[in-house]
Amino acid sequence: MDISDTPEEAAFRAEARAWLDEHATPRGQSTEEPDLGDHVQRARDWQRTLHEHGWAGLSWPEEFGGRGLPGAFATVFAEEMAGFEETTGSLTVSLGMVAPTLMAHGTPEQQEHIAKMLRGEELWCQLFSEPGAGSDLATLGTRAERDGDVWVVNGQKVWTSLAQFADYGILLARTDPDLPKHTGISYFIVDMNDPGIEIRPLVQMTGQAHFNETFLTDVRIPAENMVGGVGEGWSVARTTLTSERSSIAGGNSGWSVETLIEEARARGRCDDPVVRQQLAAAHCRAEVLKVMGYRIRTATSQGRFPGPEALAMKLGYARHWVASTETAMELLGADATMYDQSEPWQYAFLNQFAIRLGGGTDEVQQNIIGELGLGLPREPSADRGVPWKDLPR
Amino acid sequence: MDISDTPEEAAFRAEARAWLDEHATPRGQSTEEPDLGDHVQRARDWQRTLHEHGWAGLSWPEEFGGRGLPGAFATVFAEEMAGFEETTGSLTVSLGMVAPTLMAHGTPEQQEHIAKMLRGEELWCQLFSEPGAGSDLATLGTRAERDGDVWVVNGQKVWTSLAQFADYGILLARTDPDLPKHTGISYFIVDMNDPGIEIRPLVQMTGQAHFNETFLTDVRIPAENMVGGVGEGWSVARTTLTSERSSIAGGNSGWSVETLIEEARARGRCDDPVVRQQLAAAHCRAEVLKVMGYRIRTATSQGRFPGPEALAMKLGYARHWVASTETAMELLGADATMYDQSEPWQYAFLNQFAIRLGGGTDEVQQNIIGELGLGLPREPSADRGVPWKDLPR
Amino acid sequence: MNFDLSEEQQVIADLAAQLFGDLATTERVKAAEQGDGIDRELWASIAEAGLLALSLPESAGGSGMGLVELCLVAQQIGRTVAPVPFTSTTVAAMTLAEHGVGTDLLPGVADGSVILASALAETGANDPLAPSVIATRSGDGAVRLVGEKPAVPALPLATAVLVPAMLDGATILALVDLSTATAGVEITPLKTTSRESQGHLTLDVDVPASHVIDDDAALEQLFLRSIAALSAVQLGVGEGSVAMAAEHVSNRQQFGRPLSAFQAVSQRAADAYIFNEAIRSTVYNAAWQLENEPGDKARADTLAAAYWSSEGTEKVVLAAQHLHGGVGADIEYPVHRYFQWGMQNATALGTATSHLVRLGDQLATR
Amino acid sequence: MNFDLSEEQQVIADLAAQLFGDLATTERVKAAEQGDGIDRELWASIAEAGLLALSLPESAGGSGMGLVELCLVAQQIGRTVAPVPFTSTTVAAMTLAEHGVGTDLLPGVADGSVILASALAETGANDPLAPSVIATRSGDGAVRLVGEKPAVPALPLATAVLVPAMLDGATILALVDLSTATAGVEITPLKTTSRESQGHLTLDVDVPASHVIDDDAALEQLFLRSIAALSAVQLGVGEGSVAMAAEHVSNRQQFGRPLSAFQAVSQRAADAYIFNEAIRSTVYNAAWQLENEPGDKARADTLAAAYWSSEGTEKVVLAAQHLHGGVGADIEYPVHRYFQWGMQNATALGTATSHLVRLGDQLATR
Repeated sequence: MDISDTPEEAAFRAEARAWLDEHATPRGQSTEEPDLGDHVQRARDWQRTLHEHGWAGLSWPEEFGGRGLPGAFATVFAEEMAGFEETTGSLTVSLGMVAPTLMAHGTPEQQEHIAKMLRGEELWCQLFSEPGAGSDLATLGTRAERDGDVWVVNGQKVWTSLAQFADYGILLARTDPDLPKHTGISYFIVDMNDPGIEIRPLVQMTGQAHFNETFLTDVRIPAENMVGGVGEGWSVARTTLTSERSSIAGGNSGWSVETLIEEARARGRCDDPVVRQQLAAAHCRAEVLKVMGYRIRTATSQGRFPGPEALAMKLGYARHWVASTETAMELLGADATMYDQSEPWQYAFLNQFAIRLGGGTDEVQQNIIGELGLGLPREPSADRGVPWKDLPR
Repeated sequence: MDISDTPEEAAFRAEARAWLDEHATPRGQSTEEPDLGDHVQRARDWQRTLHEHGWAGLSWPEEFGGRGLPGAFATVFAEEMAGFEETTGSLTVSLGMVAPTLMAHGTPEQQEHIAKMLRGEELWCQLFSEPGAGSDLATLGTRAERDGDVWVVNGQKVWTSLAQFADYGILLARTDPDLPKHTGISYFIVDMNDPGIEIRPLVQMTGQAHFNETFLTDVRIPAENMVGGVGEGWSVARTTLTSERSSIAGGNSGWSVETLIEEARARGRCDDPVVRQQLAAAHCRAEVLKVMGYRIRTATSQGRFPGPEALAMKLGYARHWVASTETAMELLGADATMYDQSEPWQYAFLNQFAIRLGGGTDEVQQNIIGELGLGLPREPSADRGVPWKDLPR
Repeated sequence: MNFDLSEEQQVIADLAAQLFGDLATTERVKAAEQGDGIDRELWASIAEAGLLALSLPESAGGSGMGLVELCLVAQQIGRTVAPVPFTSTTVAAMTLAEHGVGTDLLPGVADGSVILASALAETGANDPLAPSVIATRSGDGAVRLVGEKPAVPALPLATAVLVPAMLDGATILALVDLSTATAGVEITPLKTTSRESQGHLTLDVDVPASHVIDDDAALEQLFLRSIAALSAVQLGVGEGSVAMAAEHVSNRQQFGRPLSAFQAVSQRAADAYIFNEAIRSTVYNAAWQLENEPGDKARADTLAAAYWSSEGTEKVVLAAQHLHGGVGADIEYPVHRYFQWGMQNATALGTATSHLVRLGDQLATR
Repeated sequence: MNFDLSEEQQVIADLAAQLFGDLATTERVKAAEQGDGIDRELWASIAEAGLLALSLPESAGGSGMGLVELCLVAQQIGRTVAPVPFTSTTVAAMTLAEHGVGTDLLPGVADGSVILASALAETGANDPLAPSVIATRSGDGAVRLVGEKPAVPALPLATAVLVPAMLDGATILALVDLSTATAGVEITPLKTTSRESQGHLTLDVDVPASHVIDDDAALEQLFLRSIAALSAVQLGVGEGSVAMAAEHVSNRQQFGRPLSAFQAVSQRAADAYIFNEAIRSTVYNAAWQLENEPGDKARADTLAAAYWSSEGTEKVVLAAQHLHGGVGADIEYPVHRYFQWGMQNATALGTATSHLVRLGDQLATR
């Protein structure tokens, strides 16, 4: 057990830091632009810069344009990045979910997208959830029917992050309604410029339209754009969803316990013992996430899959987010209720639902943890083996 | 809406207070005797004294030896009693559960017990739970078989409060295993001196043996000791269980927020803002219970059954108990871990499980509240309509 | 002792429920949000129904009722998230009537032509009982007010605002006229989370003796009544959000059964229900105590109500929003308003923590 | 960076797990509870296995390892609620070795013949860093100690006790010999919730210069190591109680299915699991930091571990006990020991709140 950097990690950290000092903006020195389109464009630009200077895809295999470094190096770079304003958050679906899925399950042609994501050229979205299929994603009803060399897709997706900016989407659709719900699903790559796709932005409490409804009408997808085989969509999707959970917990939140303490200090609240206690609690929560990160990083470096404890990360992150932004509201006093999309704490507070719901609700996470962490038997499932078309709805 | 006493209530309160000042011991002036037997005896003695002076069964009908006063008067007396050491807590099963059940469902002969309970002459226990039937009480398997004029009972009960001191018990036993679980149960009065009854005290963390295991071997119960008809035991038991929940929440806890504040003051902790915050939180919890009491008292006085909000009382009381005794542990500092059955806070802390489990677990209460308070559909039940003998076990 | 509403009170509660239920529709609430934060048509209807005059003395054309009745209306406002400055106006009016200051405004309160504000929130730790505005005597009982007040509800709509200030080491309330543009009074409209109309007030102005309530106890009374009324709004907010959540989880099917058939869902909803009942109990107890037996106990009871309506309603609206899952994320779906109102009110006149600290100070030192 | 145990550390963890798993049976734990709170046979086995010498320097016959290895053993003690004064003895021994005081005792620590205690708890708010025992110089570097110490673990069993005291405005640690009856040293055995051996210490005694650690930093170091080791015990306590609860709820049937198939049960168990992982992470991080990079960060990290192992383990053992329902109420069933240990350790060297307050002071003033 050794928590410090290896000499190689330390050298890499110094190199990363020096490059960031030269190319990135220290936190707190820029004011966040409320316009979502600008935010997305800046993420693409930053990703291109990272790529140009050899900082993109650090732990990705070289065959996909990565640098093939151990996972620890990617973590070191992320730790150093946390002190700067720039973020590739808008590319999370592309880099954190689609790329790993295509690496594992894609055809060589499909994998050609990966290099473009790495350069910030392609932005992807995820067309999984439907109005009737949220936590119970496998009941999804969007239909894909074979017509010669193409699949014709009809249906409605929802909570599609950044669909209005996306070049491509990953899509789950039902290719056989006669099979039980998990087995009749296939996984597609869809061109978001297809004329059959209509996007309706959904405005959230933050005032931004991060999410969208996506309507698919006779969208024609070439057969070679299926990822995995017919009916293998659910198992391909598991790769995507596992990646999603770790992406959310590893994300750049735009706030930290340090900024919370700074806020308290700036408002003269640091002498209040009750406030100090809340700041300390926030620190303790962040500490757990940091060390859990060490554990996951260690497992990955040693070529192991992280244990079930890693599942707690996303949940812990969501709870930390909720509790810490509540503390911020406490500190803001009468200012807590002022909001016009530019105040970072109010934005973070109002954005908590995106954190709690993305990648599966807290409750779904707890169920999985109970099963995998403690070996508890599953809840009885009412619909096992029932053909999808016969499910009650 | 008028929260103050009516003139009649105020006069009654003054009379009660004057009598108590003369006959009872103000709180904090006696040290609690750890011996459970002594405690039980003192409860019987105090009940006899209450009865002799006309303070017993205040709101009970006169036909059962009560004074037939509105429920509000019983509440007024309980409020005044709270300032004194004496308690009839050991008679809760007798007075709070058995008596109301016999009033509602008993034969005239069975109802003759009521007057004896009122005089503290009879102490009753409740033989409901079994090792295999806790939250799912209706699966109980203690058998009662008819043999001419008597029922012969065999089985095992558990968590029987004060069985070792009881004169009589109320017993649920299965009279027909071929019926579904709720419908094959009957309700009996059993003489605890029957030679077929063996009692094994269970020691709890408090060091006391409040609970017992009770083994019934060929216990012979005369047929006239059945309460309600054959197979009507579950509906009779509902009266008992409803009474149990309100008894627990209405109980005399041996501590209060005032004594908690006193403890903080005595230990010089009242200047600590963090401690003050915890004391205030305890006060706020107690305030809810007090006003909920007003609401229930109002409903009862107006001849209504209290609404589903009353179900929250027992749960709120249990949560208040847990949180406030935790605060006490905080205040006690290094003394928190010292325990030899005589320290009241440690006792109350260790006794929390009795509060949380008695009358149904917190979770069972929440389920009922969801159904009755919010009209949420019930969880699907796997065993509806299945004969008891065919249930998995 | 009788905790039930009287017949007269029940009539008011029913009237308010019907009026707001009928008129404060989602469409009209949305229109007010996009406008100046008030539904003037609804405001006129409330006035017409006599609800604005409920708690005014009969001498001022009111019905002579009190804080309990005011809370019955406030609760229905929360339940329908109705955009009207009811609590702001009526609580301030009670103070004016009681102290015989600005009584010429009261008929206007009753008929809806006058909106009143109280500038209770403070910058920093937001302690309304420690006002930062400084008053100095300017002769003949008149005072000069200098300072700022953040987040004053209804300020941009108001005819006059009650401003707490420090005068010679004690607190006063000064009634500042806003009906005509006055040099030294600056109002900046604010954008709020809940879209409630609020303004920032900057003062450097003289107030005549006739408009000064020079009574150190008046501020605390105004504060306690204001948090009681706000807590009643919170009760309605909690009720409305739980009703919506209960309906959603009873109807939405996942894994072959309604969401409510999962204990993780039903038990969270049950806890929200329990919080609402705690708030209901403490709010009406507080309103009754403040009205009928003012003093230390009423103060403590009101702080307890404020604690529950901050802490509890926050938990309730969070639960209701969470139980809606993705459905609630879209602001076309109305549940988010309960969340925004609940959270805003939970910090407006102090947070759950600050109410606890204040109450703790009282308990520990008595 | 590698958070995995080294091969050597893994051997120690496995050895400890096997040793305590085999020997700390419920029967023997019960026997120790009814005796003087120590299982001497187990203690001898630990010594024989070399676990008491792990963290002693090689010069004192030890293995020269550190706090991480000590915590690996402490965790297994918690997991089996084994009645042995391991953390008390080994943490004090590290301090003695480091400061070259009482080094004649160290061979006895290694072979199990010497038990050590540290008198960290204080009366009142229980702040171990503000000792109430007063030391005065009595010539030649010797000091006279006057005062009392409550709740000293292992005191009735100990050969010597480290006593923090105030000397001229700074803190010292004085090693008080208990091997022979000494006038001015009074030990009153205490009854504790967990049946751990503890004593109350009353002092009015001279301590020679050779037994005084006159270094103001020594107390905080002893405190931080003690709470790290205690947190490792708590980790084991949490693990043991959750394992027992998971087994119980997976097996016990109610309403026709195992309890664990109810979300109210499974989600509470899942939360307990999450707490344990939080504690595991922070405890081993703290132990490593204290050992390898002592300073402000290590201090904050250790307070965070102490917070989680108080707050978290308290919640874990409450959940485990609660999930056992009535079955756990009978002390013949072993789960209650986890509850009693978990609760006792959660307050022994400060509560979750006091750790937070201490950490908050550090964060707010740095």
